[in-house]
Amino acid sequence: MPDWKKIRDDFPALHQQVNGHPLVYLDNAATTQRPRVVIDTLSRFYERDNANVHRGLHALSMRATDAYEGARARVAKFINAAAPEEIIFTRGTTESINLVASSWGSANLKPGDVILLTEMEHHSNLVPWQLIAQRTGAKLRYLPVLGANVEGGLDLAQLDALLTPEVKLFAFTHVSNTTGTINPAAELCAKARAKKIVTMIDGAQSIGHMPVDVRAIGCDFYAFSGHKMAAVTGIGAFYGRQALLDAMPPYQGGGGMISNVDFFESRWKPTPERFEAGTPNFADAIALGAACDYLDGIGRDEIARHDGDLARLAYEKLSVLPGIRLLGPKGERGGLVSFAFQEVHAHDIVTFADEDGIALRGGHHCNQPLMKKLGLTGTTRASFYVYNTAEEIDVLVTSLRRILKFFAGS
Amino acid sequence: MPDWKKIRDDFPALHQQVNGHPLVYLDNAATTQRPRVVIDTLSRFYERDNANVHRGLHALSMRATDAYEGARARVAKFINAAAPEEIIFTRGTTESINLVASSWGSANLKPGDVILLTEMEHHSNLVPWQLIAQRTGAKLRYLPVLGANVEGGLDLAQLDALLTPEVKLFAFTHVSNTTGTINPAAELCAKARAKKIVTMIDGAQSIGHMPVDVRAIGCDFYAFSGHKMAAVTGIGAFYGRQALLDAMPPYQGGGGMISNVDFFESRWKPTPERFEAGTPNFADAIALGAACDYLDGIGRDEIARHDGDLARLAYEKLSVLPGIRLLGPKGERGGLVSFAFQEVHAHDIVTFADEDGIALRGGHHCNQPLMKKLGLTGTTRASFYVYNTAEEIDVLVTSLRRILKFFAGS
Amino acid sequence: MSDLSDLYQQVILDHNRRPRNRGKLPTANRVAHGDNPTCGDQCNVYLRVEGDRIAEISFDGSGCAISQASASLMTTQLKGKTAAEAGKLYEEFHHIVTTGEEPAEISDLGAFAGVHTFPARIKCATLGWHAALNALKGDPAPATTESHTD
Amino acid sequence: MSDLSDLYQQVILDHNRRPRNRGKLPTANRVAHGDNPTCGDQCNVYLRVEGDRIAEISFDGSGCAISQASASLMTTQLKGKTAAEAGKLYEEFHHIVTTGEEPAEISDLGAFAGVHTFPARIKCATLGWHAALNALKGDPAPATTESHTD
Ligand SMILES: Cc1ncc(COP(=O)(O)O)c(C=O)c1O
Ligand SMILES: Cc1ncc(COP(=O)(O)O)c(C=O)c1O
Repeated sequence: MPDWKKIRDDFPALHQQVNGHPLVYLDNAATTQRPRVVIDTLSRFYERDNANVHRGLHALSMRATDAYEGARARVAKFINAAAPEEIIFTRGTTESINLVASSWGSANLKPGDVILLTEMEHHSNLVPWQLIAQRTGAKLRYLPVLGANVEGGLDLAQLDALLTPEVKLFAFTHVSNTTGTINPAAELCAKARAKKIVTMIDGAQSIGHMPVDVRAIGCDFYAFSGHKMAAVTGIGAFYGRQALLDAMPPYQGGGGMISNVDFFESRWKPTPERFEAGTPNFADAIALGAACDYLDGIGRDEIARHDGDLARLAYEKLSVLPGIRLLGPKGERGGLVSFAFQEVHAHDIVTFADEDGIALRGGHHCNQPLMKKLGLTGTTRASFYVYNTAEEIDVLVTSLRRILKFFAGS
Repeated sequence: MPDWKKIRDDFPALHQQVNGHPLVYLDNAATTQRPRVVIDTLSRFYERDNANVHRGLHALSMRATDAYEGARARVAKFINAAAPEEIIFTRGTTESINLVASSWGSANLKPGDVILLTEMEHHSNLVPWQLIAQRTGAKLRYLPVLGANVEGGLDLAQLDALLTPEVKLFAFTHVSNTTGTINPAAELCAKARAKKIVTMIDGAQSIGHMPVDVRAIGCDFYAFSGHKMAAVTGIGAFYGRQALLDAMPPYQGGGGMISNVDFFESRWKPTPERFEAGTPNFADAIALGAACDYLDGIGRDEIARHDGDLARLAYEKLSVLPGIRLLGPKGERGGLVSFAFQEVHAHDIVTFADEDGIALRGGHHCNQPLMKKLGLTGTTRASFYVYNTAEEIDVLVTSLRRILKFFAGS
Repeated sequence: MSDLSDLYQQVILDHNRRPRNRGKLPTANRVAHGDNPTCGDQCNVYLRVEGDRIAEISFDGSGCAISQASASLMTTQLKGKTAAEAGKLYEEFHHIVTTGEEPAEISDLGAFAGVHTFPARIKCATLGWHAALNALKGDPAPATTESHTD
Repeated sequence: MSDLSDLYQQVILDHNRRPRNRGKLPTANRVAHGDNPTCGDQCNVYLRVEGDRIAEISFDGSGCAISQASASLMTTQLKGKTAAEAGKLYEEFHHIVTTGEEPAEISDLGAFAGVHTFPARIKCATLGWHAALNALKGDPAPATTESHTD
């Protein structure tokens, strides 16, 4: 068993007072905190090895290149990709999905083709597909979620019927950032693969919270963000199966991704360079590698259990509050709970909780269509990570009781 | 006069030995080093204020949002933009140019239109235009550079004739990363503006080295990278004139850039949010703000003089080496020199210089078409920044003499 | 809790719990929609303008207590006003929520003075007003609190 | 300077200064182009293959001393060899430049053992070989040192 108390000490930002109370940081689905070792990896890199990567033959540049390509290999191992070349560094999940939608989409989609999404997608796994659909004449189709007051999971019974021959790609989230639902990724990919449909998984909410093995899942693309897995902002990546990447045109053009440039045409390097135009964010990529080490040091099975346990505990303790509506499944779930009250708006809750030092997120969670479908204008979300405790859930429940009383009683 | 010796002490990475010699870092055009205050701003942010920006109503999120938007305002002031909303954060120069080429280009270019570039552009200000030209049917045209053995500057006499009615956009670099030429940006923009041609400036090599006032220059877009101006990797920005930005479609889709999302269509937020899909790289943006403070603390006039003086001194001292060919103008120039020998290839020079602790860059500098035009396969480049000294130039010259002797003599 | 009681004053809680003039206005001849994309708050304002005066006004939508109470209170204040008077009142209100200064004359608008210590909430307080002013101008574009002039 | 003298051995400097078999081969029946996009190094290899043997071979291009000397030395080694023998020789050479181990039999190829302490230069040393092997296979695509198998 990991020493969770000691783990908490690894995160400097947690040890502060907010509005006179110890900080209770429950906004991890938006971004996690970063452990000392990640912050220090970054500073140390800038203090010792900083130089531009590639095309550099001096000592610092070679050190930086080795560290950067080492981080790529580390990330590949983290998700069990077949080779480092299958990892493309990006700014995060959103850029990863835009890159795939634009590059794969422009080469593979034509009028009449269908992109299958689900009704629980984050705007980042929805708007990029709207944009490429407009550009190519392809159409969007949605796998529905089960309606209000049921679990809010995917209506899997409808999937077979929706995977028609026009469907060229199926994109879905591994874990919902709004309901906490964990989708059966391997099963969904198997169904799509059987029909030669390309699959793209939004791993923003899974990557830092559970073991992820892209080959066991059997997906073609898997996107994620560093800042949601104890690493830093500005860096993320996606996995792409080599054969697909090799056939994809570049996304951005510029230094580092070409093998030959003439005034009127250029030839591209192979992956991963083809998709990383310009100076890459090598320092933050190296910090991402350090975060992989850190999380594997704890053990991702352990993290999944820890975060899931806290979410289930929170679900249970919150469920007794008067008038609460809890989203997502009661049992197995990702490390977050999301809830709404008829009488008190999520933003008022967040403002009140902040007065008690509790960091929550309220609103549509970049999930407007799902909110509309569930008949909600927003929810309040508490999301957990390795450093959160059962006591913090009690603090949350006490604060919520006080808020409800304020709005009901006065 | 700034205390240059004290400034050198601000940069931790410089104070190390490489291959048994004190590091002489002359690869600043590739990336600069970062001062302690920038590195510390980043660590401190992660240790204290880290939370996702926007849509957040708790204390850390509000602090992070204020710091991020504060950085935007700081960058706006740094280049004298009219408003913070005219600053869009990106990964760097390359992404900035890709964003403008794709977004502005897709909305404004049609078959028969012409994009005017120059023959001295970095691949990052060339390939994005090739890509959008392919997509829209527009054509590329080039303002020539003066040929071999002359200064390698732009052939300005040809500009008027090339600015024909078909030209919709004129993109050029402010300072060449290969020859050190400083282009007369305001003059070029005035000529274009008189013909209602949109202008885009690649400021990668100017931003950290001289005062930049986008309104005095009169450009429509101005792109740059943080890592070349004493800030960190993964962050950069571009300036866009409000009226142009308002009329541009989004580039990437996702969280944070929409005002309303439905399953089949979305509405966009105004600038700058429209162009910043997903979680922005807020921490590195805040470090970029700190770099602006740091550079203005020294004074950009002073930096321009310092770097230019070193480059001119280097030009003079190198010019006596047997068989050397020096690129770019003899007098006024940006803070770099680039040179070639018939007998010794640039990569061999870089490898030998590294043995003496000197960091140089050799090759085509992402400038292949210019190399071909000048009849070169590559050059060796020494590029300077605030911490470099005249003594370091002597170390370079001594090392080069030794290298020439090794290859000639043995 | 002192700042919070300043923010959520009795007037606000009361308007939030029992909003005035809430619902569609069947006789409306002007409508405008406002949204705060940052929060997801929505607000429709319905006006019946007669001559240059607001004869009737109502609102609906969803959002936090601040935005709902502000829209509710606004409807009580704007009824019978001309466009010019409405604009002036908004300026006064904007001054209150951004500076925290109480209004010169005694007015329920003063209840929103506490908003100024919560800058993230200013957009909530002004959402309904933006929509109403747009409706008065006959501007068909949805009002958004992300406009540059806010 | 000891590492550098290991890298730039006499054999290499000599081939760099006086390259063997440099220039186009008018009688060539196989040609391949190689480039190292990271460095900008370029190399063309020209072959006249008779039966299954390399009857004649030459190269041209531009690049650092390592890449030019390696291509030059390669031409002297490949002349008269079959494709299978050439492949084996390349394997041996690749082993030398990546491990620094001297070849079993005495050979000028051993001069490139110093390359292994400069990993960034391995691609320079193998550029000409990649092109030659491609030419032998009759592969029309330009060889690039960025291939995944390197
Ligand atoms: C003139 C010029 N333009 C563009 C770039 C690209 O900048 P970045 O790699 O930071 O995107 C560079 C630097 O490599 C440059 O020197
Ligand atoms: C499910 C999901 N997908 C995508 C994203 C977007 O991630 P990012 O903002 O890091 O690009 C998020 C987080 O906001 C998310 O929760």
